[in-house]
Formats: sequence, C-alpha cells, structure tokens
Amino acid sequence: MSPGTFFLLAAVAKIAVVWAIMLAALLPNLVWMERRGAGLIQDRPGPNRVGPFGLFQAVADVLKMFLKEDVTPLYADKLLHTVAPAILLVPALTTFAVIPFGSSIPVLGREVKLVIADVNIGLLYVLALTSVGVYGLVLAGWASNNKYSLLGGVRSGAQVISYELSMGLAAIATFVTAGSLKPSAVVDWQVQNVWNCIPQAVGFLVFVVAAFAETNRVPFDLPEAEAELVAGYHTEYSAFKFGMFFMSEYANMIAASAMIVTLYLGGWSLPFVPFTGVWGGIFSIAVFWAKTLAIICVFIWVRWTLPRFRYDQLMSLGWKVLLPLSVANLLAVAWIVAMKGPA
Amino acid sequence: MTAELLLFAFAAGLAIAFALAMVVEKTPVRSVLSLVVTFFGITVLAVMLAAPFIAAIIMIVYAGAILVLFLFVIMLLNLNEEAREKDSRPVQRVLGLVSALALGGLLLGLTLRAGKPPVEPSALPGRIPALDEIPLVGRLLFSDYLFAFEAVAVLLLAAAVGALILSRRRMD
Amino acid sequence: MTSLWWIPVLPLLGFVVNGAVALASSSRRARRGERGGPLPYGERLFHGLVGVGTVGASGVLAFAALVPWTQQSLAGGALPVVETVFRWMFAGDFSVDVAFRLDALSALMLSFVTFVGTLIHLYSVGYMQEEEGYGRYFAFLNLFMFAMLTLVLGANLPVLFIGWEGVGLCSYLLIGYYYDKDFAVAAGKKAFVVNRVGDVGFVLGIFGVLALFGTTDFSFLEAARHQIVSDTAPLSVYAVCLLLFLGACGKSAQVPLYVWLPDAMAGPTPVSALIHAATMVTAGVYLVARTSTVFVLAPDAMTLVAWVGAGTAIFAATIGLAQNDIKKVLAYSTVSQLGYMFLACGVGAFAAGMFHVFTHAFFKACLFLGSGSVIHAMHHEQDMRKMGGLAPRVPQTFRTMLVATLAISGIVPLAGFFSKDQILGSVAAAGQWTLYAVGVLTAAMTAFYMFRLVRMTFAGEFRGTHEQEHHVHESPATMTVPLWILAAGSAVAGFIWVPFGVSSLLPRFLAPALAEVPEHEMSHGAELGLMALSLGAAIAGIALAVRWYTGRPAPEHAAHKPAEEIVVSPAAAAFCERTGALGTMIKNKWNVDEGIEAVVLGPFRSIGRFLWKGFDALFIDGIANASAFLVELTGDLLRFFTTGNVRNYALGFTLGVLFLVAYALFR
Amino acid sequence: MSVPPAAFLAAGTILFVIGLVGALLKRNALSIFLSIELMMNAVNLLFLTYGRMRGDPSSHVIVFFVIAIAAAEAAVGLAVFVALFRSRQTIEVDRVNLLKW
Repeated sequence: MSPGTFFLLAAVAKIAVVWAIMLAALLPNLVWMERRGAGLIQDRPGPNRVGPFGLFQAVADVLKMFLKEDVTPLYADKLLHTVAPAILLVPALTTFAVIPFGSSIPVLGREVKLVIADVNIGLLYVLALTSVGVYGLVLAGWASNNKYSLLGGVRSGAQVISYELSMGLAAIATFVTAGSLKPSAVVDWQVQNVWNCIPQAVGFLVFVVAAFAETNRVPFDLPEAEAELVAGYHTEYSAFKFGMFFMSEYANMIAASAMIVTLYLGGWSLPFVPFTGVWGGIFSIAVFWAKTLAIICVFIWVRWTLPRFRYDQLMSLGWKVLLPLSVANLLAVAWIVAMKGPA
Repeated sequence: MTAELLLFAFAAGLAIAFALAMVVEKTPVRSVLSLVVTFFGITVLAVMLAAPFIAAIIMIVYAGAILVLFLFVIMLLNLNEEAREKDSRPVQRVLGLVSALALGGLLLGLTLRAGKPPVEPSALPGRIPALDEIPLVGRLLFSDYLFAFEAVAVLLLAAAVGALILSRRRMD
Repeated sequence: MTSLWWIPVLPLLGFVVNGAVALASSSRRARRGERGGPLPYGERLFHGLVGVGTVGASGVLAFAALVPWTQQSLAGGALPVVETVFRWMFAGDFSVDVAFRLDALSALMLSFVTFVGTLIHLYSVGYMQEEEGYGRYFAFLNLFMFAMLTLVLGANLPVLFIGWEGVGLCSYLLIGYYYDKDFAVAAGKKAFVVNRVGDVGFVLGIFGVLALFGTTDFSFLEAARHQIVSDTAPLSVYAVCLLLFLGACGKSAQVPLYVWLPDAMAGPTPVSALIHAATMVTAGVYLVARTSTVFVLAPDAMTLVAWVGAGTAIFAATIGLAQNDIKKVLAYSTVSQLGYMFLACGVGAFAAGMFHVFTHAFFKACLFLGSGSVIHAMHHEQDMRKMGGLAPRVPQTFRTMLVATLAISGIVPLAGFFSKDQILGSVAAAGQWTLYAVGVLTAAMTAFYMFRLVRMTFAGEFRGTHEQEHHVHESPATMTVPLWILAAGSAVAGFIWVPFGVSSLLPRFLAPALAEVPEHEMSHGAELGLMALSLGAAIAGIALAVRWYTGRPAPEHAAHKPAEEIVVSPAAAAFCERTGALGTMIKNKWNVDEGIEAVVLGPFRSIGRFLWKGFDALFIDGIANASAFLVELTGDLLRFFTTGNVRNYALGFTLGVLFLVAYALFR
Repeated sequence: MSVPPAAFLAAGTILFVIGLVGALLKRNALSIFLSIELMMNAVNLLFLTYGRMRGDPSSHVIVFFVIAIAAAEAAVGLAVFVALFRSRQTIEVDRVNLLKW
C-alpha cells in the first residue's frame, strides 16, 4: 500500500471515528442529558417516558424535526434563509479536523496520529471557522425579515466577534509556550510538562468564559433572549432548519469543550499514564471524550444555574475585563518564554 | 498533478464566479456573501501558493471581521436594495466599463509578461518551505519590516479612534 | 565660601514665591469682582516678610562671604574666588559656565547692593502699603535683586549680561508699575528702548572680547593686564572699548543715552532709589571698572570716557538747576553724579570712580527715600512749588535729607566730600585742567540745586492746598529707620578712603582688581588747595541757594493757584529773565527730547510709514493679492473638472492608470 | 508547482478587473467599497504568486500589511458611511456631490 493511499484511508477512518462519536453518539444524547440535567437541578424528573430513563427522547426529537412542516416566511430572503443554518453548522462540525482526539495507534506497522489534519496553522484554522460561523447567525437574523430575528442576529454577531478576540488571545498564549500553532504540539507540550490550566489559569478562565459567549450559552444567550426577542435569530425557523440550529448549538458546545480540553486540560493525556500500543491509543480516545463530556456537563450545569447578563454588561465584560486580561496574560507568558530563551 | 489542477480550477472558478455575482447582485447583503465566497476561493488559492498563514489571516480578518462589519453597517442603515431607477449617467457607465476592460486587458498582458520567472523555480534555493512559513514571516516582520509593522499598529489605532469619532452621535 | 550662588538665588526664590502668591491673590480678587484698594494685612505681612527676608538673608550671606575675604585680602592678598555652578553652553573651544566670582570689585558692589537693597525693601513695606499691586511690587523688586546680584557676581561676561538684561527688564517692569497711567507706560518703554541701544553695543563688545582674548571669562582681564591680545591692532581694542562703553552709557544714563532716566521717575520712589540711583545705573561704571585693564590699552577711549562723563555731569547739572519736580531734580543729579564717576574712570582713577559709586549709593538712596517720604506725606504731590515749610512737620525726614544733601554737596567731612574730592584730585593730577574746571563748576551747581531742593521743600511756609497741609504727617518707622541708617552711611562712608596708617584702605583693597595706572604725584599743598577750591565752590552754591530760596514770600492764595504760577524765588526768576535764551533752554532741559524726536524718531517714523504704506501695503500685499487672484483664476478654470461626483473622479483615476499601464506595456 | 504560475496571475488579474468594474459601475458607496476590497485581495493573490515564483517570503509580509491597512480603511470608511447616512439619508454616490467646492 502506497503512503498516499494509506494516508487517505487513515484520514477517512479518522473522520468516520470522529463523526460517529460526535454525530451518532454524543449529539442526540446531549439533548437528553441537558433536559435530564435541568430536571435534576430544578428538582423535577425531566423526560422519562421514551425508553428507559427517557433515553430515546433524542430519537423522538429527531423524528419530530423531520416530520414537521418547514415554514419559510413570505417576505424572507429564501436562499439565505435556507443557507444560514448550514453556514452555522458546518464550521462547528469541521473544527474537529485539527483537534487531536487521541495519541496515536500503530496500524499495519505505521504510527497513525489520532488527529484528522495535523496542520501547522491549527489555531488560525479554528479562528477562521469561528469567524465564518458568525455569518450563519447574522444571515439567519437578516433573512427572516423579522425585527426580533434581526436584533438577535446583530447581537450574536457583535457578541461572537467581541469574544473571539479574547478567546484567540488567550489561546495564543498556549501556543506561545508550545512554540507551535499546532494543537497537537500543545498537547505534546502538556504531556511533557504540565496541563496549561495550571500555569495559565488566567488564560484558562478567559478562554472558558469566552467559549460560553461564543456558543451563545447562558449566561450569554442574549441573541435568543426569550424575554425580549422571542427566540432571537431562529424565531422564524421551524422543522429541520430549526433542527440544524439546534444541532449546531450542541455541535458548537462540543467543539468548544474539545478546544478547552485540548488547550488547557492536557487533551487525550492523563498525568503519569503512558499511552502506548493499540490499547493505549484507544484508551486515549476514551480519555479525550470523557474530558470533553465533563466540560459539557459544566456547560449544562452553568446554563441552569446562572441568570442572563444584560447586553451592556456582556459588552463591558468582554471589552473591559476579558480583553485586557487576555492581553496581559499573553504579554506575561511571552515575556517568561522570552526570558527562558529559545527552546 | 491533475488533482491540483482541478483544485485550482475549482477555487479560481469559484472566486471569479462569485466576484461576478458580487458585482451583479443588487442586494448588498448578497453582495457581501458573494464576496465571502470569493475570499474563500482566494484562500484556497493562497494555500496552494504555500501561504496557509496568509490564507488563514485573509479568512479571519476579511471574512471574519471586515465583511461582518459591512453586514452590520448594511443592517444598521437598512440598505435592502440598490436603487431600481436607471443609471443617470450612461456615459459614465459605458466609459467606465470600457476603460476597466481595457485596463484589464493591458494588465493581463503586463502581469503575464512579468510573470515569467526570473529563475527556474525549482533551482531557487530560498523557496519557501510550506512548513516554515509562520516563523519566516514572523522573523521578517520583526526585523526588516519592524518600522512598517509599528507604523501599521499606530495606523490601526488612529483608524479605531477615527471611526469612533466619526460614527458617534453628535451630543447637542 | 561654597554658597556664593545662594546670594542671587535667594531673592529669586522670593520672586517666585511672591509672584505666585500675588498672581493667585489677584486672580482670586478678580474672580470675586473686587477692585482696587490695599491688600489685607495678612497678605501684606507675607509679601513683606518674603521680600525683605530673602533679600536680607542674601545680604547676610553676602557679608558672611565678603568680610572674611576682605580681611584676608587686606592682610596679605587673597585670590578671587570663582564658583562654577554648571556648564551653560559650549561649542568647540568656547564654553561658558554659570559661575560666580568674588573679588575686590564685586565685594565692594556686593556690600552696598545688599545693604542698601535690604534697607529699601524695608522702606517699601511702609511706602507701598496703600498699593493694590503690593505683591507684584515685591516680586519684581526681588527679581531685580536677583538680577543685580547676578550682574555683580557674574564670573564672565555672558553671566554678567544675564544680570544686565535682568535689571533692565525689572527696571522696565517697575517704571511701568502704574501700568494704568500712560506716562508710566511710556517711560517704561522709553527706558527699555534706549537701553537696547546701549545693549547692542554691549553684546557686540562681548563678541569683541571673545575675538580679542578667546574667552569671555574674567580671566581675560589678567590677559589684558599683561597685554596678551590676539589682535594687537589698537583699533580693535579701541572698538571693543567703545562698544563696552556704549553699553555702559545706556545703562548708566550718559549723554546722549541719559534721556530715559529722568522719565524713569514715573516708578514708585523706592524703585527710583534702588534701581535708578543706588544700584542699577552704576552698573555701567562697574562694567568700565571691571574691564579697566582693557580700557587702559586704549588711551583714546579713556579720554572719550572722561569727556563724556564730564559733559554729562555738567549738562545734567544745568538741567537740574531749574527742575521743580522733586524727583526730577534728584534724577538729573544722579545723571550728573554718574558723569563724575565716568570722569574718574576716564582719567584712570577707577578706584575713585568706584568710591563715588559706593558713597553715592548711600546719599542718593537716602535722598530718594527722603523725597519719597515727603511725597508720601504730601499725598503724592511731587511739585516742590506746592511744598515749603515741611521741616517741622516731617522732622526726621528733614534731618536725614539734610545730612545726605550736605554729603552730596561735598561738605567736609561727609561721604560726598571725600569721593568727589578724590575724583577732582585725580583729574587735576592727570593734568586735565579743563575737565577739572568743569568738575568744580558742576560741584557748585550740585550744591546749588540740592539746597534749592531742600529750601523749596522744607523752608518757609506751606504753599499747597489746605487738605494737603492738614494731612502732612511723618512717615512710619519702617521708612524712617532706613532713612537714618542711610543718613549715617552718607556721613561716614567716606572714611574708608581716608588714610589710616600707611595707605588708604579702599585703593589698596581694590588695586588687584583694577588696572594699574601710573600715579601722578602732587604735592600735599596743591592737594589741600584743590580741596579748598572744591569746598569753596560747594559752599558758594549753597550760599546762593539759601539766599535766593528763602521760602519767605509765600503768596497769599498760593493754594488756589496752579503750580506754574507760583513763584518761589523772585530772585531766581529775575536771574533767569536776565540770562534770556540760555535760561529758557535750561528750563526746557536743553530741548533734548524734542531734538531726539526731530532727529531720530521723526525720520524713523517716516521710514516706518513709508514701509507700511508704500512697501507693505502696495508691494508685499500686492504680491499676495496678485497670487491670490491668480489662484482664483486657475480655480475658476479648473472648476469645470470638479463635478463633485465620486464616480467621475474614479473614472478619471482609472483612465490615468490605463495610460500609465499602456506606457509601461508598449514602451 | 504543477499549476503554472501564469494561471494564478491570470486569476488574480481577472478578479482585479471584476473589482474595478464594480467600483466604476456600482452606485451604492458600500458596494463600491466591497469592490475595492476585492481588488485588494486580487492584488494580494498576485503578490503571493510572485513571491512564490521568486521564493521571496517578503510577499507574505506585504500581504499582511495590505490586510492590516484594509482593516483600518474599512473601519474608517464604514464610519464615514454611517455619518454620511445620518446627514443625507442615502449613500448613493450620485446623490452625494459635496466634493465639488
């Protein structure tokens, strides 16, 4: 088998693994998790009718989405109204291309790194995708030709752009220590040294808060603040298009959690545990997803615990607190690295 | 070999097609979106030119920031459709089209003539190795182009302040 | 000895503090809309304490520095002390430090400048208490002290020049103290402008010194003493001396640059006493004495100095004969006495000149302060024709002024006698008998007009209004105490020349700092004879004044007459009638101001008017207007292309690029 | 490089011309601005191509600067449009002709 063919096959296999885990296993059940978690926190049962513990609720939801009537408002821009959810969903799903979801597995005598594309501009790739995702929100709001939608779209656009800065700057600090823009290099650095959440606690904090804002989750879910904007940018969406928004929200959440895990929580690694051989590789995958799931739980926990910010509070938090903090963090990290001299 | 050619054809075609769409489109929002797609095509071309960093920057800065800004302004000013009435300056229109196309032809000639590489590319020792682009650019930025870099920083600051002052509502 | 620089800096601090407080206070008053009126007691106390305190402290420091140095110097000679504060400027080999120098000359100046200065500050506390600009006054007075002390202590010509210009500035500021009065403003301007004429000479002189000796530091004096000059051509030394003397003329009010000094009396009287009698105006003499080693290299320049001095002395004295304003008399007297000093310098008796500077400071300050006290008593009446009979009403002022008047008249054994006699003796010894005759004549005139002043002011009966008569009062102690101290000084200051033991104190002390001029020996008898002659001249002047100005025939309703119609002395009036044109000329101050107006200012105004109307308005403005018209025309033509439509512009831009690209492609 | 550089150059030039046509023919100031952005990126592409041909990484730096300056320009330009719209209620360039005097 030529290296080219092997590379191609390996890539396909990796994509299959990631999507299988994410789309088939994680995504539908997150809805169930969220609703059960909400029930737990709010001291009520939550969905418990469909299947054991209501576990098949996800299947029922998906079915419902497919079967409902797809309504497009009369004065909407039909093309953009249709495209917008896709624009939102695609970046969320493709972020995983650069996230290392495991160490490496020996297959047919070759080591296969468990990352779909280990490119050297990984971080920039993620940021670029995030910035494209904004279009989904803004266009959905604009195309609906509805004032609530428009306000929601503009709000979310501004919010995502604002927090993207802090998020990027916080993330850059981890790449400065690792000396590379490859996410896999960051994980390797953490394996050799220490998890970034300890030396870069400030950056970690900024990144997590910004991730909440980026995913439009409570306490930053102003674009869809139901009290003021009905449902924000997806007010005019129904059926499967609404389903895509729904999916993309959870996909974004998974992507953000995965980024947090990769950059700050050691990725697929565990301290003092070597990952070698086939089983080590598989175990590393499990570790990675377990960590991601834990972070997702934090997301859910926060959602049902904290109240929503006001819009001006959101903006001043982003520009006046997080941005200076992340810049200071970056400067401090860069200074320390520069003091240590070239690696 | 052919895969690369195909990719080029796809990206360049995408860019040109959507650039045309951008010009033809009457709705500003659609124009902006077309331009985003064009930029996507340009990004692909940049990656093919061993400039993934620049490609990502184009995506982040242009698509992620500048064009979103355009969208915001469009929404803020509620510019739904360009005026339907006929262009009141037909001479201007024809002359513009003609001169632009003439200039295009000339430029094509000029670029293609200058396009012959001075040396055989493969013989160049200093060819950019795709993997080392970022350190290379970084080192250039902070050595040979340091002054320009600082000047651009100041320019950006000035632009930010200027934009704030320009768009501020007059407090009467 | 390491604190020389504190001496000028202390008054500077006083200036800063007083100035800041005065500014704050006046702006506060302006904000509250308060106008005029004296300051509250607390503010006055503050300004007085700061003003007098800083100058007094600087005086204490000065004496602490100069007394030991003087003792050492007299005991066996002491080298000048030079204290460098910092390097000011340098270029190639040339460098100037801000440095201060204590030697015999500056010690002498320092002693009376700080002493008299402190007394006058004290006097001002009382004199100025009614004034609104009390704080401003003290600030400027302190600034003046800073400048004067810098002038005196400066160890090189540029530093001296700072002081020189500084005192000029303060003089301007204080002459124009009553800035709401036109004549005060005009007088200040006049002083400033006339001084500029002299300063041009001084600056050029500094450059000349630099060219001749390669340095402006006073070390060049020693070089001159040993005739180490880069350019031995007598003409260049002569030119430098003339330029320096021009500066001295401006500052010390010599003919023809004396015109500003009488007008300077527009300032408050203590200012006249301090700046325009005792200290600043003697700076010119100081400069000539300081650079005496250079002057002796150019004997012709010395002769000129002597003649200018003598001419000024008699010229000003004649004008003084007929003045009725009490301060004007003193002003012309000052000019005349300054003439004496230059006369002394001119015949090579630099020590005698400096001696007269020293004694003059005491009695002229005393006279001015006395006149100030009289003016104070008379509620700002300065015309002597409105006075008379004040002796019993202001007895202390009268007595102190009488002492000072006797001193200036040259009555033995008061200060003026010794110094003036020393000058005249030196002139005679040098064999300049014409100059000597002028000097004796001037001495007689001096005695006459000074006693005329005393008699008109204090003798006879009161000629002013009844209100004035009612208000006449003796001044407070802050004014009389300085008067008494200065009167005492006028009485005894002359004794520092009197030979005790082997040789006289002062010349021995000053000798190292001055040029050595070959002594002309005179017999003891001749000396005594000359002394008697000058004393006789003075007594004759006094006698005439006492005879003419009895003050007795006070016309009945003088109080209601305007001052012009009051005839104080019929005898003097009759004499004046008999002299005819000469008397009128003297009354009109020789028409010098009018002459300057006609000869200098008139043509200047004409040139200025021509440049304004003929050159500027027609030619320069013409160019500007023509070019503006051309631009307008071009603009009108080009207007066609500016449609205001951006797309047109963009199209034009594109076409331009099109042509450029075509050129690049088909070239 | 299996794709000839001339192809990249041609693509860049075509994009540039399209942008130019847009800038000359559009009447909406915003659209004109968009066209100018397109022209800039076409030029960026040409820069990258030439840089690749000569093996000179300076081209990347130049492009970097072009992007930075474009960002500044966009910020100020859009602010100008907003201000313009506030005072004239339009950003049609044919109706805004105050550049006349």
